[in-house]
Order: sequence, then structure tokens, then C-alpha cells
Amino acid sequence: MNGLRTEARVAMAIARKDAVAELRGRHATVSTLFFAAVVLLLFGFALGPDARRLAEAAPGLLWLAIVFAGILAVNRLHLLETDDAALEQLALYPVARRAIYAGKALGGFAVMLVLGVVVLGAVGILFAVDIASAWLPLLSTVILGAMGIAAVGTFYAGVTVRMRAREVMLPLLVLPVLAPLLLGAVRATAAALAGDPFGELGAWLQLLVAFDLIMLMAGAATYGFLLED
Amino acid sequence: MKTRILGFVALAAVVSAAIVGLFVVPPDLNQGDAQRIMYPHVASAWLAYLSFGVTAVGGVLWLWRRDLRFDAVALSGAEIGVMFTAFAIWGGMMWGRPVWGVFWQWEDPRLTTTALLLALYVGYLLLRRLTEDPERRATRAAIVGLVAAIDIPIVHFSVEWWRGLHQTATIASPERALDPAAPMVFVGTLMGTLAAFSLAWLYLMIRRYELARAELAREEEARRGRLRAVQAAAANLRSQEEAAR
Amino acid sequence: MPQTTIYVSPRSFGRPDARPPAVETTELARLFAGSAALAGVTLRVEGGRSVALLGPNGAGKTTLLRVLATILRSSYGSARVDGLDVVRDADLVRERVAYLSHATGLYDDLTARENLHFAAALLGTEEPAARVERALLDVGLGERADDRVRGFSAGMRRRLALGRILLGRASVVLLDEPYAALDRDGMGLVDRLLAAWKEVGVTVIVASHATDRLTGLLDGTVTLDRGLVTAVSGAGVTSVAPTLGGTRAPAPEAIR
Amino acid sequence: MTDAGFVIAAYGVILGGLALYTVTLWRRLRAAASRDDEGR
Repeated sequence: MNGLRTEARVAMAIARKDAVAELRGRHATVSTLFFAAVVLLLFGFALGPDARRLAEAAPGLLWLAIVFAGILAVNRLHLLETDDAALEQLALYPVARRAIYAGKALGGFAVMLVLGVVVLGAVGILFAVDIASAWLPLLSTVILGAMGIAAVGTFYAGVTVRMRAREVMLPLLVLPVLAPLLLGAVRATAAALAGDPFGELGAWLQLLVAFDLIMLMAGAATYGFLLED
Repeated sequence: MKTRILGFVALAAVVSAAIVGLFVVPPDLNQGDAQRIMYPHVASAWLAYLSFGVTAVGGVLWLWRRDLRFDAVALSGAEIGVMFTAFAIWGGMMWGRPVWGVFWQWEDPRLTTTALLLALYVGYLLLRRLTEDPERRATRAAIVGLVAAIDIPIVHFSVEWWRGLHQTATIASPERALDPAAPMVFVGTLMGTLAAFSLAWLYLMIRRYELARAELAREEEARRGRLRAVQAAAANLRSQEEAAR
Repeated sequence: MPQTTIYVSPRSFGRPDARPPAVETTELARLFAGSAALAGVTLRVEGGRSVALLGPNGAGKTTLLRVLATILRSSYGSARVDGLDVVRDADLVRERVAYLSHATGLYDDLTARENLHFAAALLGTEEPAARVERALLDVGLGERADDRVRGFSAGMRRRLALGRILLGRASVVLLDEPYAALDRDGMGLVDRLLAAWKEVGVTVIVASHATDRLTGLLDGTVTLDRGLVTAVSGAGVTSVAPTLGGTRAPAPEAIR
Repeated sequence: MTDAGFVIAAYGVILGGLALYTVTLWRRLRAAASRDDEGR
């Protein structure tokens, strides 16, 4: 059977739907981008005005801003499904549950990628960090980080979407899980910006790849349980 | 009854382990008396990991077999695991201050990992409190517990690398006491403490599980009671109608 | 308005009584935090029959439909659709069941046509483009097809949700208050759909307050009150009172 | 604080915590049992 192809088609349809809705409604990107910008600005106040210190802290600030804004973005993307009980409708379709998860995670990944790239650019400008010379490793890091946040965030948004106090519970549950991702992404970014003097960049990227794969598999295997009430 | 005997044995074992650790074992050459904290600290950390393993397995069994008793096991593991995690962190801090000069040593991967563990499983317990329906609660908790358990080794590796790849001076950690060169008395005391704490853990797990079962049974009884009441009222109505006819 | 086209499930052919019961529940119960939404419903609806589900608010109509649609698990008891268990064979049941809920499950930022195209992609509809156009005409939204759903009235949303059902090949259609929010034309549309489904042997269960409207259109009625079946009438539907003192099939082991 | 102080703090909190949890567990169990009796 070409079951896997069907699943890929379903996932693409869901992701495309999210993308179209996002392009028209801009529920997830605009507000969260603004939020990330404010976070960066406040970090500048908290650590500045010494430019050297800010540049040193830039990788950490970059990823904290991305993670905080990312949780909001993924949550917004899931709220799209609760506005009119669309998640319930989604659960009714005769398609593999993991395809639904893959579709939502893919949509989240697209949003996270936009967010990551823009925040990276903002960090480059605000904290006087030379991102142009190391653009390839930086972009790889952002892609892997975005994927991990989307994988974990989508999954936990599914856990909390029908819960009381979900605004608190979502970050509370997601942030500790994302700790390895934050660690790996910050280290990879720092290594990339420094020109990778210790040759550790590859190891950190591998850690991110492993994290992404494991979390995607865990999400795909269990998301179906969350769809049934 | 057997559980009660286990309780007494565990109590005796923990008290003797504490006496041995505090007064019998000689102080470490380098670290002096502070080293004594290592015994309950390491034992607590070990049992915390065991508890969270139990939580993950219980959750998977619930998803698979749909028997709420497995969820009760998972809950017991999480609650007791959080307690032992807190002990491990506390012990680590009390041990770090005299040895390192600071309560919190970021360079120590175990301490930071354990702190994240605490955050993960406090979240797990909160999630349980915020979901009323027993089946929904069990499902959500099972999934969160499973992902948390999967996350633990990744957290551990990343934190190890975080330190290791950054080429900082290696510092003393509790595990260093277990070098092959370490005197056997230290190893023996640690193993003894571990055994004693494990007995206490087993006793507490059994009691916590009994409590969870009792709560489960009460919930179930209430649910069935409600059903019976509705059904009886309907049957009553039906027989009245038939009598009238 | 054009003639409505129903794409028949191969499973809905044949004499009604020669097929397995379309819906069969045994001591079905579902409890929410404070109350019993279903308190032991044993119900059998024959294949190809259309049945009205009546009863006051809170009688358990929606809960019953949601369990049959596989999106809610029962606390006790079991349910089968076309002989397939709604929990164990949920995947297969989803291919056979179409469910119209109170909420329409549409995406506000997509147009009517895009919403249907999305549904067609997930339903695996063959020749989706033609079927979507057909469904849009069938439910009378041909002229508003390129408008975003955000601007739609409740009635138009319901029409669109009905159109979504036409994209599938369900052998059992579950409708929760299909007449709600519809104007006279819309109600006529539902009537026509009910007749068409009946014509081709699709089993339909309609939860509704519009009792008068449904008489003549449907084969039988089931009345629910406080989670229990209080009366059945007409053809194609039977029910048994629950065994007192709980349920025969105990949860949770049995509802894997 | 001396080393001994930290040792006492560590042992005290851990052993005390174990004892406290055990006692709380007993009380919760007893409460659950008595509620059951009322129910019947």
C-alpha cells in the first residue's frame, strides 16, 4: 500500500492549510515577532549598555527570545483548531493520527523558521554580532532549533489545548523539555559566531538532530491519544 | 501485614545507614566530614531515576491496557520521585557549599540535570491536578511522563557535553568517591545506604499505591452510584407507567 | 437548486435487514465530572434506516453521537458501527461515519471552497475538484464559494458543513441539530438530503428538536432522557432497558 | 557554618522529609479509609 504517501499528502494538506490561514490572518507570526523584539530590547536593558558583554551574551539571548516567542506561536497555531472545534473535526477524518501530528508540526516549523530567521537578524543588528560570515552554520542551527521547538510545542499544545490554565501549563511543561535544545542551539550559535575554534559545532548540531528526531517520533507515536477525548 | 513488616525493616535500615554514614565511617581525606552527605545524596538521586522510570512504564501500560491501576502506579512513582529529587538537590547543595564554596555549581552536570527533573515532574503533578476526568487525566499524564522520561537522558548528555566540550577544569563530584582507588568502607557505606533507602522507597511506593487505589475505588464507586440512581429512577417511572396502563 | 448527488458507500447497498445493524450499543455510559451524560444505553439501529434522536437538552443526544463518531470514549459499555467497535476499530469506523456537530469545524481564514478542498484531501475524495464544486452547488453556496468563512452567517456555515459530508462516502451519517440556524431554504436542503440518503440506503441518525419536521422523513424515533432511552417507535430501531445496578460490561478493562 | 553543620542540615532534611512524607501518607490513607466507611 502507498499508506506512507497518503500520510505525507495529508500532512502537507494540513500544513498548507495552516500556512494559508497564517498568511491571511497572521495569528501566530506578527504578534510573536513583536514579542520577541520586545524581549530582545529588554535583554539589552538588563545586560547593557556594554556592547562587548551584549555580544557575548547574544547566542543565549537569541535562543531565549526564540523559545519564548516560539511557545506562543505554536500555541496560537493550535488555537486555530479550537476556534470552531476544528480539532475535533480533524480527529474525525479517516487518516493516520501521526499524519495529523506531522502536519501540525510542519506548520509550526514554518512559522518557527520565519521567527528564527527574523530574530537572528535582529540580534545581529541590535547586538553588533557578525552573522553574515557564519550564515550557513547559523541557518542550520536555526532550522534544527525551529524543528525541535515545533515538534515539542505542537505535541504539548495538544496536551494542554483542552485544559484549564493552559496559558501557564504550556510553558511550564515545555520549557524543561526544551532545555537540551536550548543548550545545544546556544552552544552551536556561539561556536558558529566564533568561527568554531574548538571544532565542537558538529557535535552540537548532532545533538539537535538527535533531539528533533526523538521528539518527532515520540509525538507521532502518542499524538493520537490526545485527539480522542 | 507484610507491608507493615517491610516498613519496620526499612525504618531500621535507614536509621542504621544514617548512623553508619554519620558516625562510623571515617571522614574523607580531602573533603572531610562533608563527604558524608554523599551517601544519602547519591541514594536519593538513584531512587528518583527509578521512580520516574516506574512512572513512564506505568503510563505506557495504561495506554496499552487501559487499566487505571497502572495510572495509580505512575502517579505513585511521580510523587515519590519528586520527593527524592528534592532530597538529591538539597543534599547536593549542602555538599557543594563546603566543598566548592557555593551552593549551586553550574559545572556539575548532575545537579543541573536533577533541577530540570524536578521541573519536569512538578509539571507532571500539576497537570494531573488540573484534569478531573480520570481517563483523560491518565492519558495526558502518561504521555507527558513518557516524554519526560525520554528527555532525561538527552538532558543528561547535553549537560555533560555542555561542560565537557567547554574544556573547564574537572572538579570533584560525588561519583569521584567511587574511584577504584576509593576505600572499600566508602563504597560499602554507599551501597548500604542505597539498599536502606530502596527499602524505604518500596514501602512508600506500596503505601502510595494503596492510597491511589483507594481514591480510584471511591471515584469509581461514586460514578457507579450516580449511574445506578439514574437507572433506578427510570425503572421506577417505567413500572409506574405500566401500572397505570 | 440542482438535484443533490450522494456518493454511495458500497457498504450501503442491499436490503436493510440483510446487513449488520448500522449502530449497536451495549449498556453505553459516559460520565462527566458531575453527571451521567449517558447512563446505560442499549440501542440497535438497522442498516439503511433513518432515525430521529429526540429528547430535552442534556438528555445525552450529543454524547451518544460523539461516542459513535469515535471522538469521545465511553466510560462503560461498548458501541459498534456497521459491526465495528468504535474504540478497537476506530480507523475503520471513521471511514464509514460522517458527523455534523454543533460546531462546524471550519477554518475562518479559508474560503468556502478551500475549506471543502481541505476536507476532500483528508477524506481522500476521488476527483476532488469536481466533487467540491458539486457539493458547493448542492448546499447553495456556489456564489459565495470564494468568500472567507469568517464572514459567513451561522446558517451558511452549517450549509458548508453539510457540504463537507457530501464529499465523503459515509454509510452512517450522524447529524446533531442539523436545522439549527438554518433559514427555510436551508431546512429544505436538510430535508432533501435526508430523503436522498434514505433513498440510497445510508443510515442516518438525527438529533433534533424539530419533531414535526422529521415525521414522514424518517423511519423511527428514539427518545432519550437523562442519559437513558425512554421510548422507541417506528421501524428499524430497538432498545433494551439497562440492567439495574450498573453495567454488564465493566470498565475500564473492557473498553480498550 | 562548619562542615558538620552542612552534614546535619543534609541528613536532617532528608531523613526528616522521609518521615514527614510517611506520616502524611498514613494520614491520607486513614482519611481515605474512613471516607469509605461513611460511604457504606
